[in-house]
Amino acid sequence: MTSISSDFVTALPEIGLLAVACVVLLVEAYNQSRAAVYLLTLTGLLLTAALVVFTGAGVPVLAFNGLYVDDPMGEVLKLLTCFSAIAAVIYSRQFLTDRKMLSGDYLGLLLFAVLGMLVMISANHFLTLYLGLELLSLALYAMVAMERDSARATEAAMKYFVLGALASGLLLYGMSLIYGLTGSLELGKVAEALHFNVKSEIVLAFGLVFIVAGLGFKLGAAPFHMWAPDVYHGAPAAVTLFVGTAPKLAAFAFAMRILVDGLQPAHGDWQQMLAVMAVASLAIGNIAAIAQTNIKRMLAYSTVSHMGFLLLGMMTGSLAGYSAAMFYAVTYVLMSLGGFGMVTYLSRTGAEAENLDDFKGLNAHHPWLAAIMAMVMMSMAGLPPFVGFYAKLTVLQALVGAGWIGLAVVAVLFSLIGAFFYLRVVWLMYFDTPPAESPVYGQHAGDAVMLLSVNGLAILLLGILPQTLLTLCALAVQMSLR
Amino acid sequence: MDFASLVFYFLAAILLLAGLRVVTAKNPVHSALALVLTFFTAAGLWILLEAEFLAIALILVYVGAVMVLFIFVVMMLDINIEEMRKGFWDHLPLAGLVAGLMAVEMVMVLGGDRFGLSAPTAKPASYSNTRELGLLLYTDYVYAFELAAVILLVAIVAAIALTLRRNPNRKNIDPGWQSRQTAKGHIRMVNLKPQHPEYKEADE
Amino acid sequence: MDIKTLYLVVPMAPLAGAVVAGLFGKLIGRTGAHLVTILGVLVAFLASLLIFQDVLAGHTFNGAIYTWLTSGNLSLEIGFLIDRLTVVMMLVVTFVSLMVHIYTIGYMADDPGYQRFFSYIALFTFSMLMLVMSNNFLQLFFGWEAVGLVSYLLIGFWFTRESAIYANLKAFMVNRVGDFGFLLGIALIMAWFGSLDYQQVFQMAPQMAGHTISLIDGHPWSLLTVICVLLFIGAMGKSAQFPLHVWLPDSMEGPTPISALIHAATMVTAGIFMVARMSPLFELSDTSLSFVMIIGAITALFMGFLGMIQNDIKRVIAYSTLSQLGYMTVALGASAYSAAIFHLMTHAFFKALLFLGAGSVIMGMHHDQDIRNMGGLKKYMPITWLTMLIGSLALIGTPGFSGFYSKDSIIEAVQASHLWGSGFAAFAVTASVFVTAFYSFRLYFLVFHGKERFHNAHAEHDHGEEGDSQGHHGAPHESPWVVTVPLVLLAIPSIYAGWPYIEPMLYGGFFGSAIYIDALAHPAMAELGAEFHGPAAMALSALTTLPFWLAVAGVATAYYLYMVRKDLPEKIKEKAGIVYAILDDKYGFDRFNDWFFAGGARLLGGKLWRWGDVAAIDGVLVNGSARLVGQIARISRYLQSGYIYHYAFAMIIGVALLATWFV
Amino acid sequence: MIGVNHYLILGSILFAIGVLGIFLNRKNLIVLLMAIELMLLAVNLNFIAFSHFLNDTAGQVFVFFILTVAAAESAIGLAILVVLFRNTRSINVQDLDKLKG
Repeated sequence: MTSISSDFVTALPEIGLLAVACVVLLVEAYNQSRAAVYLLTLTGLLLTAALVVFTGAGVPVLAFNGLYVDDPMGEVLKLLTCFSAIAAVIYSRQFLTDRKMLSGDYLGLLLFAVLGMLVMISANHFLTLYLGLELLSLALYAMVAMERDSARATEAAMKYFVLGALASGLLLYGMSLIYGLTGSLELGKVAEALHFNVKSEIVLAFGLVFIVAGLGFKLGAAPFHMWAPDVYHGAPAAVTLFVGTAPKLAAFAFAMRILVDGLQPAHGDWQQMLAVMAVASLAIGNIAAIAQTNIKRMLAYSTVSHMGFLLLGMMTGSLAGYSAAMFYAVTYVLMSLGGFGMVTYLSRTGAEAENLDDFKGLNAHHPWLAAIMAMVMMSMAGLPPFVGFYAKLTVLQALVGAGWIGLAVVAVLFSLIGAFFYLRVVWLMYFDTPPAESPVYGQHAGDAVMLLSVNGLAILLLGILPQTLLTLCALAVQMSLR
Repeated sequence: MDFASLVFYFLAAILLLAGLRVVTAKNPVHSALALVLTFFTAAGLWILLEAEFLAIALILVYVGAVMVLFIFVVMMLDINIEEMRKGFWDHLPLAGLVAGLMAVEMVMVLGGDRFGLSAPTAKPASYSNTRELGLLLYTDYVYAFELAAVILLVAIVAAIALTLRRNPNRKNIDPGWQSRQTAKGHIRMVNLKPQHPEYKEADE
Repeated sequence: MDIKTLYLVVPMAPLAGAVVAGLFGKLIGRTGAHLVTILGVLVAFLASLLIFQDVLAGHTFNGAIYTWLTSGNLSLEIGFLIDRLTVVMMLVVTFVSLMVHIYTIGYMADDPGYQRFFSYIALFTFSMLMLVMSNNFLQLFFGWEAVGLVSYLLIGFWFTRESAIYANLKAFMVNRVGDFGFLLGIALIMAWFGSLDYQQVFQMAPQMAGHTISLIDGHPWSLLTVICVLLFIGAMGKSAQFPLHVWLPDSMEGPTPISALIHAATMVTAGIFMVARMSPLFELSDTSLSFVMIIGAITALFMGFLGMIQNDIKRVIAYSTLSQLGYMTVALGASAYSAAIFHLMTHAFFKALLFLGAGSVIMGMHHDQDIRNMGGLKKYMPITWLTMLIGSLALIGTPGFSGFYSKDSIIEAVQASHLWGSGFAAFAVTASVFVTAFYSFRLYFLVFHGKERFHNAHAEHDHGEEGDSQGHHGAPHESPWVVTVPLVLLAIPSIYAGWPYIEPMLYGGFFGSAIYIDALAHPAMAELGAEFHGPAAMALSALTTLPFWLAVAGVATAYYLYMVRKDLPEKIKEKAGIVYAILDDKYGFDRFNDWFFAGGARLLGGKLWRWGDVAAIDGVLVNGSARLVGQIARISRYLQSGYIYHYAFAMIIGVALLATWFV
Repeated sequence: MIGVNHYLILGSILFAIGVLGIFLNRKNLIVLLMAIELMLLAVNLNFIAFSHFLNDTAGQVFVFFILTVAAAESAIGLAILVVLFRNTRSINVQDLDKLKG
């Protein structure tokens, strides 16, 4: 083991982020300047991203007595997490300012949530996985409830909290059984112990069920998805934007760490569980979304179906499947940033542009925003030439490659059904007449529009030239597997 | 049956009864008190398992702090208990079925001796559970320890951000503001002249 | 210019027009929008002509233009396959599209969505060109979906009804069925051939001919048959073949130029083109050819019947289109691919002409589409009258007109075929000749001859729409030149496109290697070639064959019923009550869908829902498979009850199920 | 002699009681939070039992952190509860049904 000081160097991104978060809280306490905390938050996230690049090792490096691992997959995910958080903050600036929520409290919690994600991504131990998960979740519960006078937001927070606590309980129960079985909590050692000697297959499968359930909750996969529509709907749009994006990267990392790094020997068991969850998610997500009138809810169900796809990629247990799942996660975050970002950006004081009706005739007022939204929707539907199409294709390819043709057919069938509700949004924006009172307030937040444009064009560009990102994901996964 | 077994069954019985009471009591205050009892008996079981430090911590942290918080909230919120009683048992069949199913399944899987673990050898007399935990916490687990600290910080920040109301009519003073004040801007030198015309008007 | 660049110009010019008109529509105004898109399509048409000459000179091309990405041994690229089949399609698409663009200037003159509309039809042209020029399955699928999407947008162009969600969902779902089959077929090709490139797949196909796969244990099926049938299911969706035809008549809700461009000349023929393109695969599976032929025959005959009783001018032509698509499909089944493509080409001209003519009539009638309210329009709209007459004559196969050559070739090819089912197919296509002649001339007589009925009709009509009454009192009028010029330009090939081309296209080996026929197993075309002695001789000898006299009989019957004894149709309607009811009900397809899918949904929903809310079932009845999904969606909404304990319940049940299942 | 399975059975019954509490109690959110505490207690019991019988202190360390996190969790949960009560004047679980579908 290396000296403790080199451990601290390895964990510099987390340390830097923690320091910035504390400074944000202090500034809030003594200065209360909105601009200062806002800029400080963005700088802090950028700094963290820079530190991730700076400390990048290229090979997996363990630190803190095996609690922490720094590997290429983690670095890529951390980098994207930071960027996704930056985008979420910029999109929601106007929204938060209008509702007097842009404070050090909020941004501090946001930074702590990002810290939780980084911890999860770098975890190599049940303990750090759990602590990272809780750090993220606790901050998110509070952020959802941050609009204190909204009954809807607090209801959503309460549901999120109770169900989240239940899910943690399930996850911990599973961990305790695995611990009893292997005598270790460190993922690498767990895998080693399971590889050589499994004392009881039944207990292993039983523990796995609980772990997979906890995982399913975090990802929002059916039947553990039911919090998602309510929380996405009830939370203020800016929080939905945040909850719906970066944490999914962390959840993906979480799944990779626990299932692949730790429980790879039990692959046969969890593969089937993931398959069941994936099919259920695809079915419920795609079908329930059709009946929605609220776009946040609709996107929540769409998230459920996307997570089904991600799980399909993971369950193959092949390198191709893992990198396809990672590509899917990254793509999903990019598209969700666009979708929720648009909802947030279009919301005005006192009302949110959250109903599908609010998007009617958007093209007439804001053709460019409508075009971006159309690109996001078509990409989510999986239409070429957008990146969403390629994400689905790689997953299907990995599935077929692993011989799961039946599942691939099911996935295609459901995403064909699902295409309808995405296209409905496009249709509303272009063909419906806008309501008399336009819900869109056309704020002059140039930074957000610019970033939204970049976001939308990235969806198109990555769809035309997906090779780079795909190779990046494949390499990152390949270099990180042990 | 040796003494340790006797203690185990005694504590286990109380634990389960108290646990049932937690979820079935009509009055939430009773539930909270039953939960305190549950924690006490659990602490007793942990001592049987030679986890003395955690047993003490459970009582100090949980009974001492968390449960007080629970009871505080229960009493602070003005809740109509009569209303709460209605229809309580309606859901028992389904709930009991599911919980029973879970319990049966778990007992069936975990009941058999599938772990191949036997009772460990006794620790030497000089062994200190607290010392060992402390040593681990500050060396091998220092990263996790710091994370736990951050989580507590988040809890504080969140709790304050959610519940603290800055009442505009409050009378208390902001010490930060107070200590930043200087004479400049607060003291105005006024040259009073006895025969100022405005003074007269004000008097009238 | 480099010929490769020219290839790229063909699809890109309309795309550029679409982008400019779509994004900068407000900036360049209405005139700018139509100028830029027409210019784009014109350039594409001219480039296609140049490429046509180049291909005739023997230069074909097959290769990648741009590699999208490679992953493993799979490489996805954008490539063109330019051969004679492609180039014919390119010419047809760009020419019809050009005509429709010009026509649209007049037809959409008052529409607020003018620029948008031009942008879409140019975008459609681009997608269709990408489809026909593709050299691999992926790009084919891309074009396939893209034309579907644009057509979906265009059908919805005027859609403002309340029930729009479910109505659209229905059309969408029918096409999903087809696309699902198509995608499965492509997936099977990918899995077994390991490539999506046409050339590689075609080369490997003979080796695969013996392969079997067992979908159900113990019942091995020929791999190629499964693939071909699946691909053809895709074609059934897109080309509206029985029983996936239900969406096409509904799509007549869209503006008429769209009906002409998409639902007559181009998109619906994509399925025909695809099968012709896949001829090396289909040739290896007699079963799938029989399947194709029978589906086509059913469509050709029974959809024609439906055309006989429609009163909406566009719907008559829509059912006629279905029937003619059936003809093409039958030809494919009989291995007469060249005849199918030939009919596709001539049909594109005269059917586009008929649709545009119908549009002209509709404009002249101030947007009244009911043929019972017309009559005697010959006097008011001479150019439309003449061109519609030409179109109708071509459609019914008058010797000498373009339609005659293509249609008669198909009939003869089917008669020469020996596949299982060819007897029925031969009967169906022959009988259809009479039906076609009857409904075409019923339409013609009712619209252009006889009493002028529009005065009375409008008098009643005006009560409803007083705001528009001024226009209604005016007599019908001829359309402006932007409308009539395309009519005339389309009328020319409707007459002329058969005579000079039949010999090279069908018997002269024009298509060369683009179409593959196993001459030993399917000698129909070869037999025809032996009997063929030039177009003039064919026209003359036709006078002695059954189809010609059936056509004459059809026209005569129509004349008798609608010009001489106008009371008879009503009487027949009364006498043949059941037959008429069945036809009026469109064979009960929509009702069957309603009954089967919605009924099934109701049954399922009722079971699922009893512990929920019984009252809501009342809403379940009605509307077809679209409702089914919508209904399940609503049930699933119901499960999301809002109560934490239900959510926790779902989670615990999930855990319990997983545990019981896997432990 | 009491073996590890005795403790595991005890833990699983306690866990099931927690689950029962979540279903049974449809009126009071606070009791819901208490039921979750019971589940966590069951988990802790498992960990400590395993730690004891495996003769490995790591399990106890884990419990230490679970206790810490659970305390923080309760604080946030109660804070949300208080905010909710201010908004709706109710902590009835059945009243939390504005968000659904």
